[in-house]
Amino acid sequence: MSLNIENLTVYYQTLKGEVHALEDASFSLTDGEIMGLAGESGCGKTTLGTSLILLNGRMRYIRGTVLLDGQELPIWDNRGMDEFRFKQVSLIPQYAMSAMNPTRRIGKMVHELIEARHEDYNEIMPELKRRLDLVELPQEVLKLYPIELSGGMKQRMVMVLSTLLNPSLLIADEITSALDVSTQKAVVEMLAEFRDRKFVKSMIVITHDISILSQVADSIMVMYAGQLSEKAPTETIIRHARHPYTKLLISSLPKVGIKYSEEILHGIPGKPPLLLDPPIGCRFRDRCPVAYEKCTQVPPFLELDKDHFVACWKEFEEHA
Amino acid sequence: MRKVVLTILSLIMVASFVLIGCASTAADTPAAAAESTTAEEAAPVAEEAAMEEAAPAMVDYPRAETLYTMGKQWGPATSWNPLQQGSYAMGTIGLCYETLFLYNPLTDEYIPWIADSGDWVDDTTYQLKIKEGVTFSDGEALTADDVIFTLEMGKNFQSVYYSELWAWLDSVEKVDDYTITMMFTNPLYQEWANYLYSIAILPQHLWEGLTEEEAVVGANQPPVGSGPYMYESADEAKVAWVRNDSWWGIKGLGLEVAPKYIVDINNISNNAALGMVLQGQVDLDNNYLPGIASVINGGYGITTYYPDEPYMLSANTAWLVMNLTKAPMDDAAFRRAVSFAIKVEDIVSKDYGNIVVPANSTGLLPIWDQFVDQDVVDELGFSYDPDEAKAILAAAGYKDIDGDGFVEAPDGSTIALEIGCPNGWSDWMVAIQIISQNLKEVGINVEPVYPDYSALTAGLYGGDFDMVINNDAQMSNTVWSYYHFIFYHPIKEQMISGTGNYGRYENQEVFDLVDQLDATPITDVEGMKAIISQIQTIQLTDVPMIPLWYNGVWAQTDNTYWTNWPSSAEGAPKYVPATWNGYWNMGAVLMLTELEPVAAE
Amino acid sequence: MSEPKKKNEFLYFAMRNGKLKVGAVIVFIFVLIAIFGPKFARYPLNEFVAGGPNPPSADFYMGTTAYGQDVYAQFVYGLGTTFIVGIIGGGLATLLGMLVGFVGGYKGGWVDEVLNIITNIILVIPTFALLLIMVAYLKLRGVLIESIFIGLTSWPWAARAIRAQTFSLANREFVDLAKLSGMKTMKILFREIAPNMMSYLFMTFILQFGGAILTAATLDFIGLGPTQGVSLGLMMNWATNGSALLLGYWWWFVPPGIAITAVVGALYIMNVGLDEVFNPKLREM
Amino acid sequence: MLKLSEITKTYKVGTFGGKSLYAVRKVSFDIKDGEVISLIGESGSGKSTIGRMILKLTSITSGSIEFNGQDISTIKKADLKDYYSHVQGVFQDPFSSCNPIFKADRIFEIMHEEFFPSMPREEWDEKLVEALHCVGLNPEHVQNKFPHQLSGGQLQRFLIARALLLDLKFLVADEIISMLDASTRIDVLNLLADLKSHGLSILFITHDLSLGYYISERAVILYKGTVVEMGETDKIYHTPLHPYTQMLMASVPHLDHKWEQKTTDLGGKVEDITEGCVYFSRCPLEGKGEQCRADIPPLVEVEPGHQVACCCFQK
Repeated sequence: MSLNIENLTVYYQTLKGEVHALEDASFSLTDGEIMGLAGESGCGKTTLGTSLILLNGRMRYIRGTVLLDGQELPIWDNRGMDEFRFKQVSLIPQYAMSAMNPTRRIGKMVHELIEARHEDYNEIMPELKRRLDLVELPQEVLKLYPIELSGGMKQRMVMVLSTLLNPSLLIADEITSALDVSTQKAVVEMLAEFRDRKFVKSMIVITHDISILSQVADSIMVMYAGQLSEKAPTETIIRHARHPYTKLLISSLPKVGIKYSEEILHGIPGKPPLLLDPPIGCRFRDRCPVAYEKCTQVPPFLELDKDHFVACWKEFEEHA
Repeated sequence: MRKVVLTILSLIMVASFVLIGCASTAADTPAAAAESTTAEEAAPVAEEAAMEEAAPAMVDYPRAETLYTMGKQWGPATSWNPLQQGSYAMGTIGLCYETLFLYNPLTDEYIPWIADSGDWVDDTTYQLKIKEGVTFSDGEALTADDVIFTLEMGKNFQSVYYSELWAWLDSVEKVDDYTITMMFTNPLYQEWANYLYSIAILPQHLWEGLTEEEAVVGANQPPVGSGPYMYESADEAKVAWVRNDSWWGIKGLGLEVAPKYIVDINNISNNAALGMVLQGQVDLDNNYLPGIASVINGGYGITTYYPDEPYMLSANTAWLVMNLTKAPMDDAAFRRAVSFAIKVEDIVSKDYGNIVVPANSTGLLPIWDQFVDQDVVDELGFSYDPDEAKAILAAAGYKDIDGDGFVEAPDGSTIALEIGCPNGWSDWMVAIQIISQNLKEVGINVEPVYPDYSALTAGLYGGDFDMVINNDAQMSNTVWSYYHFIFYHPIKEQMISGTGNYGRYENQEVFDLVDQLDATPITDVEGMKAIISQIQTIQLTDVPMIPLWYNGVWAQTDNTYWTNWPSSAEGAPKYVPATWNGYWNMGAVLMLTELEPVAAE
Repeated sequence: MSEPKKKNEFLYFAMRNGKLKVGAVIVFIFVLIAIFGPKFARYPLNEFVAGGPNPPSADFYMGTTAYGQDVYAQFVYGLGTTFIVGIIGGGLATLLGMLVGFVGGYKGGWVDEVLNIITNIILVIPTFALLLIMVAYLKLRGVLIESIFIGLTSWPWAARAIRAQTFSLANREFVDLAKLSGMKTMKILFREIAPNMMSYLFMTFILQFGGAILTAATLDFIGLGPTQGVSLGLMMNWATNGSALLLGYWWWFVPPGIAITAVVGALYIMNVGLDEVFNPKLREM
Repeated sequence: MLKLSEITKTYKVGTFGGKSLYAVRKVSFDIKDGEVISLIGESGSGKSTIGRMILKLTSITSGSIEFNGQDISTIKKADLKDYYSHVQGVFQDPFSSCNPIFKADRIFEIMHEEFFPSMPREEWDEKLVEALHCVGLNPEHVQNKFPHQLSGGQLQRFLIARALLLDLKFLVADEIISMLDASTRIDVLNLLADLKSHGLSILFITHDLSLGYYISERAVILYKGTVVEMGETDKIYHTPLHPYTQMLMASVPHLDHKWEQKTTDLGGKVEDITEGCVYFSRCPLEGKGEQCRADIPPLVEVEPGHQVACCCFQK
């Protein structure tokens, strides 16, 4: 097991109180696994992703353990995490492209980044050049300013950078959402290639776009309102989802080949609950077509079939 | 959001105390905080917290052997050239270069220094004997040649400040290596006596061959003189001198100067100086320190020349200079009315806290008391009397026509005058506020203005001003220098600093009297008095300038490391404790021979 | 739904906003002191009524300066000056900034370019250098001149902010929608853009007001302020020249220091409060 | 109903406006009554500009747009309101479409004031409730709220309801789905389709091909301001002819099957094309030649209802 997470709970501090953004998440990732993490905005997927590398000022670690390659990540300890970041676990944040300092040449930025991690820039240089070649970025890119790069180029640069030290785990947060379809595809394919070349052992790809995940992910985990709903191999999620939310979500996705005139898709009625004071039990309860009394208790995240985890009382019942 | 508010609040608090604590130079307005409404822009003010009180480093000199002084240098020293009278570094003349005589104004004594003696052989011949064994710090002997070389530099170079001497000095002749004879065409005894203790003797072997520009404008760094101290170092913050242990005076005069080092620290502000004095970082401070009276009795170990009011010796007279080329200041009656209207007592007590004393009607410093003709003063002198002032105004035709509470000139024109002093000179700023208030009380409309120093002096020298406070004339050996200041002539389009008569008073009769005084031997006290009496009659009748108060020889002495400072106490040295230019050779250098180090454990 | 009626809405939220209330009350108190304080002054302004420094007493409410001037009189008159500088300086800056920013932001094109260049020029002119030159030429400098000077030099910030705001508003989709509703240009300006700007202008004014006060205090403090009259900054300038801090005459510099801090601080707090009142999104924070 | 003829939009760029940049170049197509046309393109392809030109929010540099036979550039200010009572737009960001300092309902107030000033309050309220129901909103849940108190989906329907208050014939829907969450976006899409079946014509501007496919009869593919291919949706999607369209289609992430070929075209720096085929530099076709570099290929009909602008189909 590359990554093993138990009961990870992270809240957000706001003036009005604590937002229960991530509640008792337990799951694991095998070596070489690309896991897609999907869900609507505000479901906690970004919280989950970033908490594995850096708790920002408003995030508060509540409980849970994170084991990466058998070693516990002290995610509550900002200092302690320093030795893991970038080397063991790396993140491509949302809007990474625009996060580059526009006044620094890319090469200089890379240099500083490497030094900050106490690595030798010159030692790493040949590998850096090899990887630039791999993603078809000219080496001159190091002499350019971020502003001179197109969106796709920047995204590739960020990817090379974040995986340069061969981290065990890479978290990619919404890295395709601002890109055009063609660039999107290239970037996603690159993710798979990085995994294949063992630049990274495993990956968590966060996105709201399940169809992108279907192309690249080995498994997909669906979250709803801070809780894990379902995790299974990609094919299983798309064709044989068991959680009612996953089913509804998948069925609401328009795809080429489906026309309104031929088949009307439906959305999920209702709104996600506010996580400031989340409902007890299954948080999807209010919108769930099959909810019943039992759902006022929090369903555990159980492995119903091999590698297929679901958190739904109804499913447990039927399975039993 | 709450955090932001707190941050802003604390920033503003800091900013405000920075404002209180020091002269911030924050230019940034907090601006219209563009998109963010959090106003982080308040921060720049706080960042400007460049505390000017930061004390200069004082680690290089052994404290017990070093005399720290302060009060002369306003800005880094740039010149060690004794020919640059106004701007040479602290101690250049006195510590490094020496004069033929010293003059102690407290005892009215000429003390032979390089000179052994000097006598008028006849009315036009002065014979000077100089000491044998006088040497420059490079070991070369100082002989008659050096003295002649120095004096003749005034003949050769027009821009040397004593070149005027040669208008009435005919020649200087060497009798032997230690004897010189001066032949005068028209001896001005008073002025000559002044030159005797103010011209520094230069080493011919080093100055010979310099062009006029090199000699007069050059920085002369490092200087080589005959004095008890040698150049040590200088930087942005200080000037340092080191004792010359082979000074000729040890044998020649039997004197030894006590401090091994003298370090003069640049002034930052009077306010900062006070802080340093309170912390004991300065042994002799010659700054005007507001509120010093409360410090002297505050247990800081700080003493002054007098233990009580006025604490300080008087150094010069602060005058109200009026522009006589402008109406109504061209009217002597108006000027006399002004002289009666000003309540100098208020300035002395409220502004200065009694560390200065009111001037007498003649403006002559206390050291010249014997020259005040009391009969003339009794008849023509003035004192605060607003009714008298109003009466004089009324008699001269000044009336309030338009009923605004201020008088109009006899011709009906309104009077609206300004009284100025340099901005930031807080004691004078308060003084002119008081004067303005006094004058308004008698119906004269005068507003205080505080232009920047250079603007004010430009106006003063160019004759573009109404009323200004000025104290350019310092104490000296001769009362003539004071009348020379008041009645300076000939009047020029553009006056320069120190000449005097900025109000452009014209009266040939008194000009002649002043010249006559100049030509009176200094020993002829009665003859001097007779002339001075006539001058004073004219002075008090015409009131070209109004004497206000005597500015002190601001001298705060700290007894922590050095004692036996000059003071009025019995048995204490009687010298003027000032480091200002011109004061070392008025006896202050002798103060150094009297100082006693506080034994270090 | 107990939502208040639309007209009173801002007032409703304003009344409920603690920051705004606290800020306004502080400013109001100082305004009252500035207006009515002089009536209670026992001694004329700047006259040398006492023999020297006196701590606060029944006779001198706030003590006297080292020169024996009544600190209370200086304080209440100085406070008035401070508000005048704030209103004139801040008002002028806001007005100029508004004019330049609004025209530049809405018109765009070369008009904007030219205005932008002017703004940037004013922005980079070193205020202090300019002031030093002015000091050499103007012997008499009053509060009015100082206020105008501050107004004339500090508007670029406002102009930039207002320009950006106007520009972003003019390109907002709700403006498009208003156009699609057939609203006329002027109506869009006044009904759609202006209401969004009003709060902004108001806040800009508040900030410029505070900024002008602070600038004036700074200028006064370092001796570049008015040569006539009295202001809180001048008081502190005099206090510093008189070594009040070292000699322990705290009553001389503490009141003006606190007043400036409190007024400017209160204005900023008000600004934050106003932001919340005008911006519904922030009301719930 | 709406006919675009060779419309072009250029912008002056450079320090002194010496250069012109084409945002839209000679775009022609028409939209019939009750038809939904998808305008598909990547960001910067000029699709929003076309929508804005139809809405008269952006001026047309050259070419013309006719609405029911009338050139809309000739509409006088006084008649503009009449035009807008038939042609309306809904935009990408529903929050930005509401004036933030007012309640969301104000957009209806404006409509009342501008288009139905004489209608009595009661009658108007009825009309409004009807429109809200029509877009699937419960008036009680959405009235008297500030925009941020509503969800994106609610607000977007709100804005559609605003348009429905009028005698609407044509709607420009500019990326109205992209900011909505997966679980609600389909409902808004369904709403549009439903309106279409009541006779409304819609220009559906999107970058998401699956959305375009779901709702429209015809699709227009735009690349760098130029129409590269257009025609019936099925044909465009299943037998794309233009290399750009082919590449797009190959890049669509399908839920049910994986991408077949690896992408080689990563897109380089953006360059300015003033002559020749806009796709020339990225075109992978063997047959591309000097002609493609020199001439702008016109749209040619290769089969009924399917036009493409590519040299390879010029015969």
